[in-house]
Amino acid sequence: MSGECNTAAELDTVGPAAEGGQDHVDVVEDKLSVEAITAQATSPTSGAVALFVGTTRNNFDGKSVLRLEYEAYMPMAKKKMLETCELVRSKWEVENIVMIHRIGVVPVQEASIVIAVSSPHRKEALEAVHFAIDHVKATVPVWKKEIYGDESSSWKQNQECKWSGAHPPAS
Amino acid sequence: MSGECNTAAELDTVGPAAEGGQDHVDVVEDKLSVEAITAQATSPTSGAVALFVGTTRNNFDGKSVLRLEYEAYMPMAKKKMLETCELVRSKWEVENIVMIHRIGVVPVQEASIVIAVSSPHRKEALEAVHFAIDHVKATVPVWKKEIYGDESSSWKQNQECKWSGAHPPAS
Amino acid sequence: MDRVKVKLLFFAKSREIVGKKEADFEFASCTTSVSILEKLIEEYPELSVIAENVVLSLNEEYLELDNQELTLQAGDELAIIPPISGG
Amino acid sequence: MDRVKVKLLFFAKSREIVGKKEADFEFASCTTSVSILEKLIEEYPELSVIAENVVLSLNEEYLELDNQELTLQAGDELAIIPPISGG
Repeated sequence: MSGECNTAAELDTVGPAAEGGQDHVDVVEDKLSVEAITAQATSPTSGAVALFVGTTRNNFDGKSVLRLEYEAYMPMAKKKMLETCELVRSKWEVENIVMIHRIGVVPVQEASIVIAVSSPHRKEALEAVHFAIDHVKATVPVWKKEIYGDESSSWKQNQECKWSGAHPPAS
Repeated sequence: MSGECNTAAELDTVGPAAEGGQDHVDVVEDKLSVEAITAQATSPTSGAVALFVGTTRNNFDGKSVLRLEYEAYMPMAKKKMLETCELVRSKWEVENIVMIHRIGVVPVQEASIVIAVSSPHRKEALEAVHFAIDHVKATVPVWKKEIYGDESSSWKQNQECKWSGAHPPAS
Repeated sequence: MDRVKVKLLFFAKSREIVGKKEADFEFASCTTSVSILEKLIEEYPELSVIAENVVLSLNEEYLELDNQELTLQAGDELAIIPPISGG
Repeated sequence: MDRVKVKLLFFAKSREIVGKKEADFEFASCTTSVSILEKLIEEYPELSVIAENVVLSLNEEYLELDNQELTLQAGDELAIIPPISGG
Protein backbone atom coordinates (compact mmCIF):
# COMPACT_ATOMS: atom_id res chain seq x y z
CA MET A 1 0.00 0.00 0.00
CA SER A 2 2.99 2.29 -0.08
CA GLY A 3 2.68 5.41 -2.22
CA GLU A 4 4.70 5.73 -5.37
CA CYS A 5 5.49 9.27 -6.22
CA ASN A 6 7.66 9.99 -9.19
CA THR A 7 8.49 13.34 -10.54
CA ALA A 8 7.75 13.10 -14.20
CA ALA A 9 11.30 14.07 -14.98
CA GLU A 10 12.44 10.74 -13.55
CA LEU A 11 10.65 8.86 -16.31
CA ASP A 12 12.69 7.57 -19.19
CA THR A 13 11.06 9.75 -21.77
CA VAL A 14 11.51 13.45 -21.19
CA GLY A 15 8.67 15.48 -22.62
CA PRO A 16 6.77 18.54 -21.44
CA ALA A 17 6.69 16.58 -18.20
CA ALA A 18 10.15 17.81 -17.42
CA GLU A 19 8.69 21.27 -16.75
CA GLY A 20 7.92 20.14 -13.26
CA GLY A 21 4.57 18.36 -13.17
CA GLN A 22 4.28 15.29 -11.00
CA ASP A 23 2.86 11.86 -11.69
CA HIS A 24 1.44 10.11 -8.69
CA VAL A 25 -0.03 6.65 -9.14
CA ASP A 26 -1.05 4.11 -6.54
CA VAL A 27 -3.14 1.03 -5.86
CA VAL A 28 -4.67 1.01 -2.37
CA GLU A 29 -7.17 -0.93 -0.29
CA ASP A 30 -8.67 2.07 1.44
CA LYS A 31 -11.61 4.26 0.57
CA LEU A 32 -10.55 6.97 -1.87
CA SER A 33 -10.71 10.63 -0.91
CA VAL A 34 -11.67 12.78 -3.87
CA GLU A 35 -10.77 15.85 -1.81
CA ALA A 36 -7.25 14.64 -1.04
CA ILE A 37 -6.65 13.55 -4.63
CA THR A 38 -7.89 16.90 -5.95
CA ALA A 39 -5.62 18.71 -3.52
CA GLN A 40 -2.68 16.61 -4.65
CA ALA A 41 -3.34 17.45 -8.31
CA THR A 42 -3.98 21.16 -7.72
CA SER A 43 -1.11 23.56 -8.20
CA PRO A 44 -0.76 27.32 -7.86
CA THR A 45 0.23 27.59 -11.53
CA SER A 46 -2.80 25.66 -12.78
CA GLY A 47 -6.28 27.06 -13.28
CA ALA A 48 -8.08 23.77 -13.82
CA VAL A 49 -8.37 20.30 -12.40
CA ALA A 50 -10.41 17.71 -14.28
CA LEU A 51 -11.37 14.49 -12.52
CA PHE A 52 -12.83 11.15 -13.33
CA VAL A 53 -14.36 9.06 -10.56
CA GLY A 54 -15.42 5.50 -11.34
CA THR A 55 -18.07 4.23 -8.93
CA THR A 56 -19.78 0.89 -8.30
CA ARG A 57 -23.21 0.67 -9.94
CA ASN A 58 -26.01 -1.19 -8.19
CA ASN A 59 -27.09 -3.00 -11.34
CA PHE A 60 -25.84 -4.80 -14.41
CA ASP A 61 -28.04 -6.07 -17.21
CA GLY A 62 -31.06 -5.89 -14.92
CA LYS A 63 -29.35 -7.84 -12.13
CA SER A 64 -28.79 -6.19 -8.79
CA VAL A 65 -25.12 -5.80 -7.88
CA LEU A 66 -24.16 -6.01 -4.20
CA ARG A 67 -20.52 -5.05 -4.51
CA LEU A 68 -17.41 -5.32 -6.63
CA GLU A 69 -14.21 -7.10 -5.72
CA TYR A 70 -11.01 -5.87 -7.34
CA GLU A 71 -7.58 -7.41 -7.55
CA ALA A 72 -4.42 -6.10 -9.19
CA TYR A 73 -1.07 -7.27 -10.44
CA MET A 74 0.26 -4.55 -8.20
CA PRO A 75 3.70 -3.62 -9.58
CA MET A 76 2.66 -4.03 -13.20
CA ALA A 77 -0.52 -2.02 -12.58
CA LYS A 78 1.51 0.90 -11.23
CA LYS A 79 3.93 0.59 -14.12
CA LYS A 80 1.12 0.73 -16.67
CA MET A 81 -0.48 3.66 -14.86
CA LEU A 82 2.81 5.55 -15.06
CA GLU A 83 3.01 4.71 -18.76
CA THR A 84 -0.46 6.22 -19.16
CA CYS A 85 0.81 9.40 -17.45
CA GLU A 86 3.74 9.52 -19.84
CA LEU A 87 1.48 9.13 -22.83
CA VAL A 88 -0.83 11.88 -21.53
CA ARG A 89 2.18 14.20 -21.26
CA SER A 90 3.23 13.42 -24.81
CA LYS A 91 -0.20 14.64 -25.98
CA TRP A 92 -1.20 17.50 -23.66
CA GLU A 93 0.54 20.18 -21.62
CA VAL A 94 -0.66 19.19 -18.20
CA GLU A 95 0.79 19.85 -14.79
CA ASN A 96 0.07 17.11 -12.23
CA ILE A 97 -1.49 13.70 -12.80
CA VAL A 98 -2.86 11.69 -9.89
CA MET A 99 -4.28 8.24 -10.51
CA ILE A 100 -5.36 6.01 -7.63
CA HIS A 101 -7.05 2.63 -8.02
CA ARG A 102 -8.76 0.97 -5.09
CA ILE A 103 -8.73 -2.83 -4.79
CA GLY A 104 -10.55 -5.28 -2.50
CA VAL A 105 -14.26 -4.86 -1.88
CA VAL A 106 -15.80 -1.67 -3.28
CA PRO A 107 -19.44 -1.27 -2.17
CA VAL A 108 -22.13 0.30 -4.32
CA GLN A 109 -21.68 4.05 -4.86
CA GLU A 110 -18.06 4.07 -3.66
CA ALA A 111 -15.14 4.90 -5.96
CA SER A 112 -12.85 2.28 -7.48
CA ILE A 113 -10.69 4.79 -9.29
CA VAL A 114 -10.01 8.50 -9.22
CA ILE A 115 -7.94 10.24 -11.87
CA ALA A 116 -7.16 13.95 -11.49
CA VAL A 117 -5.23 16.09 -13.96
CA SER A 118 -4.33 19.75 -13.55
CA SER A 119 -3.30 22.17 -16.28
CA PRO A 120 -2.94 25.93 -16.70
CA HIS A 121 -5.98 26.00 -19.03
CA ARG A 122 -8.98 23.73 -18.80
CA LYS A 123 -9.14 22.12 -22.24
CA GLU A 124 -5.94 20.15 -21.70
CA ALA A 125 -6.98 18.77 -18.31
CA LEU A 126 -10.45 17.80 -19.55
CA GLU A 127 -9.18 16.01 -22.65
CA ALA A 128 -6.32 14.38 -20.77
CA VAL A 129 -8.51 12.87 -18.07
CA HIS A 130 -10.84 11.40 -20.69
CA PHE A 131 -7.92 9.83 -22.53
CA ALA A 132 -6.36 8.61 -19.28
CA ILE A 133 -9.35 6.62 -18.08
CA ASP A 134 -9.83 5.08 -21.53
CA HIS A 135 -6.17 4.05 -21.61
CA VAL A 136 -6.21 2.69 -18.06
CA LYS A 137 -9.22 0.53 -18.93
CA ALA A 138 -7.32 -0.91 -21.89
CA THR A 139 -3.92 -1.52 -20.33
CA VAL A 140 -3.75 -1.68 -16.52
CA PRO A 141 -3.84 -5.24 -15.10
CA VAL A 142 -6.67 -4.93 -12.59
CA TRP A 143 -9.64 -7.28 -12.42
CA LYS A 144 -13.16 -6.80 -11.17
CA LYS A 145 -15.65 -9.41 -10.05
CA GLU A 146 -19.29 -8.47 -9.80
CA ILE A 147 -21.17 -10.01 -6.89
CA TYR A 148 -24.91 -10.19 -7.51
CA GLY A 149 -27.92 -10.21 -5.21
CA ASP A 150 -28.02 -14.03 -5.17
CA GLU A 151 -24.27 -14.14 -4.33
CA SER A 152 -23.48 -15.47 -7.80
CA SER A 153 -20.58 -13.63 -9.40
CA SER A 154 -18.87 -12.84 -12.65
CA TRP A 155 -15.41 -11.66 -13.70
CA LYS A 156 -15.90 -8.63 -15.87
CA GLN A 157 -14.06 -7.73 -19.08
CA ASN A 158 -13.47 -4.17 -20.19
CA GLN A 159 -14.65 -3.49 -23.72
CA GLU A 160 -11.38 -1.64 -24.16
CA CYS A 161 -9.37 -4.81 -23.45
CA LYS A 162 -8.12 -6.24 -26.74
CA TRP A 163 -8.04 -9.86 -25.60
CA SER A 164 -11.46 -9.92 -23.98
CA GLY A 165 -14.34 -12.02 -25.23
CA ALA A 166 -15.89 -8.76 -26.39
CA HIS A 167 -13.36 -8.91 -29.25
CA PRO A 168 -13.71 -12.49 -30.50
CA PRO A 169 -11.23 -13.49 -33.18
CA ALA A 170 -12.85 -13.36 -36.61
CA SER A 171 -13.56 -16.98 -37.53
CA MET B 1 -26.52 31.58 0.35
CA SER B 2 -29.51 29.27 0.42
CA GLY B 3 -29.31 26.14 -1.69
CA GLU B 4 -31.44 25.79 -4.75
CA CYS B 5 -32.23 22.22 -5.53
CA ASN B 6 -34.55 21.44 -8.37
CA THR B 7 -35.41 18.04 -9.64
CA ALA B 8 -34.88 18.25 -13.35
CA ALA B 9 -38.49 17.29 -13.91
CA GLU B 10 -39.51 20.65 -12.49
CA LEU B 11 -37.87 22.48 -15.36
CA ASP B 12 -40.04 23.71 -18.16
CA THR B 13 -38.51 21.45 -20.75
CA VAL B 14 -38.97 17.79 -20.06
CA GLY B 15 -36.23 15.70 -21.61
CA PRO B 16 -34.26 12.69 -20.46
CA ALA B 17 -34.06 14.74 -17.28
CA ALA B 18 -37.47 13.47 -16.31
CA GLU B 19 -35.96 10.03 -15.68
CA GLY B 20 -35.03 11.19 -12.21
CA GLY B 21 -31.68 12.96 -12.36
CA GLN B 22 -31.28 16.07 -10.25
CA ASP B 23 -29.90 19.48 -11.07
CA HIS B 24 -28.34 21.28 -8.16
CA VAL B 25 -26.89 24.74 -8.74
CA ASP B 26 -25.76 27.32 -6.23
CA VAL B 27 -23.64 30.41 -5.69
CA VAL B 28 -21.97 30.50 -2.28
CA GLU B 29 -19.38 32.49 -0.34
CA ASP B 30 -17.82 29.49 1.39
CA LYS B 31 -14.92 27.29 0.43
CA LEU B 32 -16.09 24.54 -1.92
CA SER B 33 -15.89 20.89 -0.89
CA VAL B 34 -15.06 18.68 -3.86
CA GLU B 35 -15.87 15.66 -1.70
CA ALA B 36 -19.36 16.87 -0.81
CA ILE B 37 -20.09 17.90 -4.38
CA THR B 38 -18.92 14.54 -5.70
CA ALA B 39 -21.09 12.77 -3.14
CA GLN B 40 -24.07 14.85 -4.18
CA ALA B 41 -23.56 13.94 -7.84
CA THR B 42 -22.90 10.24 -7.23
CA SER B 43 -25.78 7.84 -7.54
CA PRO B 44 -26.11 4.07 -7.11
CA THR B 45 -27.25 3.73 -10.73
CA SER B 46 -24.28 5.64 -12.13
CA GLY B 47 -20.81 4.24 -12.76
CA ALA B 48 -19.06 7.51 -13.43
CA VAL B 49 -18.71 11.02 -12.10
CA ALA B 50 -16.74 13.57 -14.11
CA LEU B 51 -15.72 16.81 -12.46
CA PHE B 52 -14.28 20.15 -13.38
CA VAL B 53 -12.65 22.29 -10.71
CA GLY B 54 -11.61 25.83 -11.61
CA THR B 55 -8.87 27.15 -9.34
CA THR B 56 -7.12 30.48 -8.83
CA ARG B 57 -3.77 30.66 -10.62
CA ASN B 58 -0.89 32.57 -9.04
CA ASN B 59 0.05 34.30 -12.27
CA PHE B 60 -1.32 36.03 -15.32
CA ASP B 61 0.79 37.26 -18.22
CA GLY B 62 3.87 37.09 -16.07
CA LYS B 63 2.29 39.11 -13.25
CA SER B 64 1.87 37.52 -9.84
CA VAL B 65 -1.76 37.16 -8.78
CA LEU B 66 -2.55 37.45 -5.06
CA ARG B 67 -6.21 36.49 -5.17
CA LEU B 68 -9.40 36.73 -7.19
CA GLU B 69 -12.57 38.52 -6.17
CA TYR B 70 -15.81 37.27 -7.65
CA GLU B 71 -19.26 38.82 -7.72
CA ALA B 72 -22.48 37.48 -9.23
CA TYR B 73 -25.87 38.65 -10.35
CA MET B 74 -27.12 35.97 -8.02
CA PRO B 75 -30.62 35.01 -9.21
CA MET B 76 -29.73 35.35 -12.89
CA ALA B 77 -26.53 33.35 -12.38
CA LYS B 78 -28.51 30.47 -10.87
CA LYS B 79 -31.04 30.72 -13.67
CA LYS B 80 -28.34 30.53 -16.34
CA MET B 81 -26.67 27.63 -14.54
CA LEU B 82 -29.98 25.74 -14.55
CA GLU B 83 -30.33 26.50 -18.26
CA THR B 84 -26.88 24.98 -18.78
CA CYS B 85 -28.08 21.84 -16.97
CA GLU B 86 -31.11 21.68 -19.21
CA LEU B 87 -28.98 22.01 -22.32
CA VAL B 88 -26.62 19.28 -21.07
CA ARG B 89 -29.61 16.96 -20.61
CA SER B 90 -30.81 17.68 -24.14
CA LYS B 91 -27.45 16.43 -25.43
CA TRP B 92 -26.35 13.62 -23.08
CA GLU B 93 -28.01 10.99 -20.93
CA VAL B 94 -26.66 12.03 -17.59
CA GLU B 95 -27.94 11.44 -14.10
CA ASN B 96 -27.12 14.22 -11.62
CA ILE B 97 -25.59 17.61 -12.32
CA VAL B 98 -24.10 19.69 -9.51
CA MET B 99 -22.70 23.11 -10.26
CA ILE B 100 -21.51 25.40 -7.47
CA HIS B 101 -19.83 28.78 -7.99
CA ARG B 102 -17.99 30.48 -5.17
CA ILE B 103 -18.00 34.29 -4.93
CA GLY B 104 -16.10 36.77 -2.78
CA VAL B 105 -12.37 36.35 -2.30
CA VAL B 106 -10.88 33.15 -3.71
CA PRO B 107 -7.21 32.76 -2.74
CA VAL B 108 -4.61 31.13 -4.99
CA GLN B 109 -5.08 27.38 -5.43
CA GLU B 110 -8.65 27.39 -4.09
CA ALA B 111 -11.66 26.52 -6.24
CA SER B 112 -14.00 29.14 -7.70
CA ILE B 113 -16.25 26.59 -9.38
CA VAL B 114 -16.93 22.87 -9.21
CA ILE B 115 -19.11 21.08 -11.74
CA ALA B 116 -19.87 17.39 -11.25
CA VAL B 117 -21.90 15.19 -13.59
CA SER B 118 -22.79 11.55 -13.09
CA SER B 119 -23.93 9.07 -15.72
CA PRO B 120 -24.31 5.31 -16.06
CA HIS B 121 -21.36 5.19 -18.49
CA ARG B 122 -18.37 7.47 -18.45
CA LYS B 123 -18.35 9.01 -21.92
CA GLU B 124 -21.52 11.00 -21.28
CA ALA B 125 -20.34 12.45 -17.96
CA LEU B 126 -16.93 13.38 -19.37
CA GLU B 127 -18.32 15.11 -22.45
CA ALA B 128 -21.10 16.78 -20.48
CA VAL B 129 -18.81 18.35 -17.90
CA HIS B 130 -16.59 19.77 -20.64
CA PHE B 131 -19.57 21.30 -22.39
CA ALA B 132 -21.00 22.57 -19.10
CA ILE B 133 -17.96 24.60 -18.06
CA ASP B 134 -17.62 26.07 -21.58
CA HIS B 135 -21.29 27.09 -21.51
CA VAL B 136 -21.08 28.53 -18.00
CA LYS B 137 -18.12 30.68 -19.03
CA ALA B 138 -20.14 32.05 -21.94
CA THR B 139 -23.47 32.70 -20.24
CA VAL B 140 -23.46 32.94 -16.43
CA PRO B 141 -23.31 36.52 -15.08
CA VAL B 142 -20.37 36.24 -12.69
CA TRP B 143 -17.40 38.61 -12.69
CA LYS B 144 -13.84 38.13 -11.58
CA LYS B 145 -11.30 40.74 -10.60
CA GLU B 146 -7.64 39.80 -10.49
CA ILE B 147 -5.64 41.40 -7.69
CA TYR B 148 -1.92 41.56 -8.47
CA GLY B 149 1.19 41.61 -6.33
CA ASP B 150 1.31 45.43 -6.38
CA GLU B 151 -2.40 45.57 -5.35
CA SER B 152 -3.36 46.83 -8.82
CA SER B 153 -6.32 44.96 -10.24
CA SER B 154 -8.18 44.13 -13.40
CA TRP B 155 -11.67 42.93 -14.28
CA LYS B 156 -11.29 39.85 -16.43
CA GLN B 157 -13.25 38.90 -19.54
CA ASN B 158 -13.90 35.31 -20.56
CA GLN B 159 -12.86 34.58 -24.13
CA GLU B 160 -16.17 32.73 -24.38
CA CYS B 161 -18.14 35.92 -23.65
CA LYS B 162 -19.51 37.26 -26.91
CA TRP B 163 -19.54 40.91 -25.84
CA SER B 164 -16.05 41.00 -24.35
CA GLY B 165 -13.22 43.09 -25.76
CA ALA B 166 -11.71 39.80 -26.91
CA HIS B 167 -14.31 39.90 -29.71
CA PRO B 168 -13.91 43.42 -31.08
CA PRO B 169 -16.43 44.43 -33.73
CA ALA B 170 -14.88 44.16 -37.18
CA SER B 171 -14.18 47.74 -38.26
CA MET C 1 -45.70 58.59 -23.86
CA ASP C 2 -46.04 56.28 -20.86
CA ARG C 3 -43.09 56.33 -18.54
CA VAL C 4 -42.28 53.57 -16.06
CA LYS C 5 -39.90 53.30 -13.16
CA VAL C 6 -37.51 50.35 -13.35
CA LYS C 7 -34.76 49.13 -11.06
CA LEU C 8 -31.21 49.44 -12.43
CA LEU C 9 -28.49 47.02 -11.30
CA PHE C 10 -24.77 47.66 -11.78
CA PHE C 11 -22.16 44.92 -11.57
CA ALA C 12 -18.39 44.65 -11.62
CA LYS C 13 -16.76 47.42 -13.63
CA SER C 14 -20.07 49.22 -14.24
CA ARG C 15 -20.71 49.21 -10.49
CA GLU C 16 -17.28 50.66 -9.81
CA ILE C 17 -17.67 53.32 -12.50
CA VAL C 18 -21.12 54.42 -11.39
CA GLY C 19 -20.27 54.06 -7.74
CA LYS C 20 -23.43 52.24 -6.73
CA LYS C 21 -25.05 48.85 -6.97
CA GLU C 22 -28.52 49.94 -7.91
CA ALA C 23 -30.73 52.88 -8.75
CA ASP C 24 -34.28 53.64 -9.81
CA PHE C 25 -34.74 55.11 -13.27
CA GLU C 26 -37.58 56.17 -15.53
CA PHE C 27 -37.82 55.10 -19.15
CA ALA C 28 -40.45 55.36 -21.82
CA SER C 29 -42.30 52.09 -21.58
CA CYS C 30 -42.07 51.57 -25.31
CA THR C 31 -38.40 51.61 -26.22
CA THR C 32 -35.48 49.57 -27.59
CA SER C 33 -32.38 48.16 -25.94
CA VAL C 34 -30.13 50.54 -27.89
CA SER C 35 -32.23 53.47 -26.69
CA ILE C 36 -32.06 52.22 -23.10
CA LEU C 37 -28.28 52.11 -23.26
CA GLU C 38 -28.16 55.62 -24.73
CA LYS C 39 -30.32 56.96 -21.91
CA LEU C 40 -28.13 55.23 -19.36
CA ILE C 41 -25.02 56.83 -20.82
CA GLU C 42 -26.71 60.25 -20.77
CA GLU C 43 -27.40 59.74 -17.09
CA TYR C 44 -24.05 58.13 -16.29
CA PRO C 45 -21.57 59.51 -18.87
CA GLU C 46 -18.75 57.58 -17.13
CA LEU C 47 -20.32 54.42 -18.56
CA SER C 48 -19.38 55.44 -22.09
CA VAL C 49 -15.89 53.96 -21.65
CA ILE C 50 -17.38 50.48 -21.46
CA ALA C 51 -20.39 51.01 -23.71
CA GLU C 52 -18.84 49.01 -26.53
CA ASN C 53 -18.52 45.99 -24.29
CA VAL C 54 -21.69 45.66 -22.29
CA VAL C 55 -25.03 44.02 -22.75
CA LEU C 56 -28.19 44.51 -20.77
CA SER C 57 -30.48 42.09 -19.07
CA LEU C 58 -34.17 42.56 -18.47
CA ASN C 59 -35.68 40.54 -15.65
CA GLU C 60 -32.73 38.14 -15.67
CA GLU C 61 -32.71 37.54 -19.43
CA TYR C 62 -30.07 38.91 -21.78
CA LEU C 63 -31.19 41.69 -24.12
CA GLU C 64 -29.56 41.85 -27.51
CA LEU C 65 -28.52 45.42 -28.27
CA ASP C 66 -30.72 46.28 -31.24
CA ASN C 67 -33.55 48.51 -32.35
CA GLN C 68 -36.35 46.03 -31.82
CA GLU C 69 -39.27 47.49 -29.89
CA LEU C 70 -39.69 46.32 -26.36
CA THR C 71 -42.07 47.22 -23.58
CA LEU C 72 -40.85 48.00 -20.10
CA GLN C 73 -43.13 47.59 -17.13
CA ALA C 74 -42.99 49.27 -13.78
CA GLY C 75 -40.75 47.31 -11.43
CA ASP C 76 -38.76 45.65 -14.19
CA GLU C 77 -35.18 44.80 -13.27
CA LEU C 78 -32.65 46.08 -15.76
CA ALA C 79 -28.97 45.17 -15.32
CA ILE C 80 -25.83 46.50 -16.98
CA ILE C 81 -23.73 43.43 -17.74
CA PRO C 82 -20.02 43.96 -18.47
CA PRO C 83 -18.14 41.05 -20.07
CA ILE C 84 -18.56 38.05 -17.79
CA SER C 85 -15.62 36.20 -16.31
CA GLY C 86 -17.02 33.47 -14.10
CA GLY C 87 -15.97 29.86 -13.95
CA MET D 1 18.30 -27.39 -24.43
CA ASP D 2 18.73 -25.04 -21.47
CA ARG D 3 15.88 -25.05 -19.05
CA VAL D 4 15.15 -22.26 -16.59
CA LYS D 5 12.88 -21.95 -13.59
CA VAL D 6 10.47 -19.00 -13.73
CA LYS D 7 7.81 -17.74 -11.36
CA LEU D 8 4.22 -18.08 -12.57
CA LEU D 9 1.54 -15.66 -11.36
CA PHE D 10 -2.20 -16.31 -11.67
CA PHE D 11 -4.80 -13.58 -11.40
CA ALA D 12 -8.58 -13.33 -11.27
CA LYS D 13 -10.28 -16.15 -13.17
CA SER D 14 -7.00 -17.94 -13.89
CA ARG D 15 -6.20 -17.86 -10.17
CA GLU D 16 -9.59 -19.31 -9.31
CA ILE D 17 -9.30 -22.02 -11.99
CA VAL D 18 -5.81 -23.09 -11.01
CA GLY D 19 -6.50 -22.68 -7.32
CA LYS D 20 -3.31 -20.83 -6.50
CA LYS D 21 -1.73 -17.42 -6.87
CA GLU D 22 1.72 -18.52 -7.92
CA ALA D 23 3.91 -21.48 -8.80
CA ASP D 24 7.43 -22.26 -10.00
CA PHE D 25 7.73 -23.76 -13.44
CA GLU D 26 10.49 -24.85 -15.80
CA PHE D 27 10.57 -23.86 -19.44
CA ALA D 28 13.11 -24.15 -22.21
CA SER D 29 14.97 -20.88 -22.11
CA CYS D 30 14.58 -20.42 -25.83
CA THR D 31 10.87 -20.49 -26.59
CA THR D 32 7.88 -18.47 -27.89
CA SER D 33 4.85 -17.04 -26.14
CA VAL D 34 2.54 -19.47 -27.95
CA SER D 35 4.69 -22.37 -26.78
CA ILE D 36 4.66 -21.06 -23.21
CA LEU D 37 0.87 -20.96 -23.20
CA GLU D 38 0.71 -24.50 -24.60
CA LYS D 39 2.99 -25.77 -21.86
CA LEU D 40 0.89 -24.03 -19.24
CA ILE D 41 -2.27 -25.66 -20.54
CA GLU D 42 -0.57 -29.06 -20.50
CA GLU D 43 0.28 -28.49 -16.85
CA TYR D 44 -3.05 -26.88 -15.94
CA PRO D 45 -5.64 -28.31 -18.39
CA GLU D 46 -8.38 -26.36 -16.58
CA LEU D 47 -6.89 -23.22 -18.12
CA SER D 48 -7.98 -24.32 -21.59
CA VAL D 49 -11.46 -22.84 -21.04
CA ILE D 50 -9.96 -19.35 -20.96
CA ALA D 51 -7.04 -19.92 -23.33
CA GLU D 52 -8.71 -17.97 -26.12
CA ASN D 53 -8.95 -14.90 -23.92
CA VAL D 54 -5.71 -14.53 -22.06
CA VAL D 55 -2.41 -12.89 -22.69
CA LEU D 56 0.86 -13.33 -20.84
CA SER D 57 3.19 -10.87 -19.28
CA LEU D 58 6.90 -11.31 -18.83
CA ASN D 59 8.52 -9.23 -16.13
CA GLU D 60 5.55 -6.84 -16.08
CA GLU D 61 5.40 -6.31 -19.83
CA TYR D 62 2.66 -7.73 -22.04
CA LEU D 63 3.71 -10.54 -24.39
CA GLU D 64 1.94 -10.78 -27.72
CA LEU D 65 0.88 -14.37 -28.36
CA ASP D 66 2.96 -15.26 -31.41
CA ASN D 67 5.76 -17.51 -32.59
CA GLN D 68 8.56 -15.04 -32.21
CA GLU D 69 11.56 -16.44 -30.39
CA LEU D 70 12.13 -15.20 -26.88
CA THR D 71 14.60 -16.03 -24.19
CA LEU D 72 13.53 -16.78 -20.66
CA GLN D 73 15.94 -16.30 -17.80
CA ALA D 74 15.94 -17.93 -14.40
CA GLY D 75 13.79 -15.93 -12.00
CA ASP D 76 11.66 -14.31 -14.71
CA GLU D 77 8.13 -13.46 -13.66
CA LEU D 78 5.50 -14.79 -16.01
CA ALA D 79 1.84 -13.88 -15.42
CA ILE D 80 -1.36 -15.24 -16.93
CA ILE D 81 -3.49 -12.19 -17.64
CA PRO D 82 -7.22 -12.76 -18.20
CA PRO D 83 -9.18 -9.88 -19.77
CA ILE D 84 -8.68 -6.85 -17.57
CA SER D 85 -11.57 -4.97 -16.01
CA GLY D 86 -10.11 -2.19 -13.88
CA GLY D 87 -11.17 1.43 -13.78
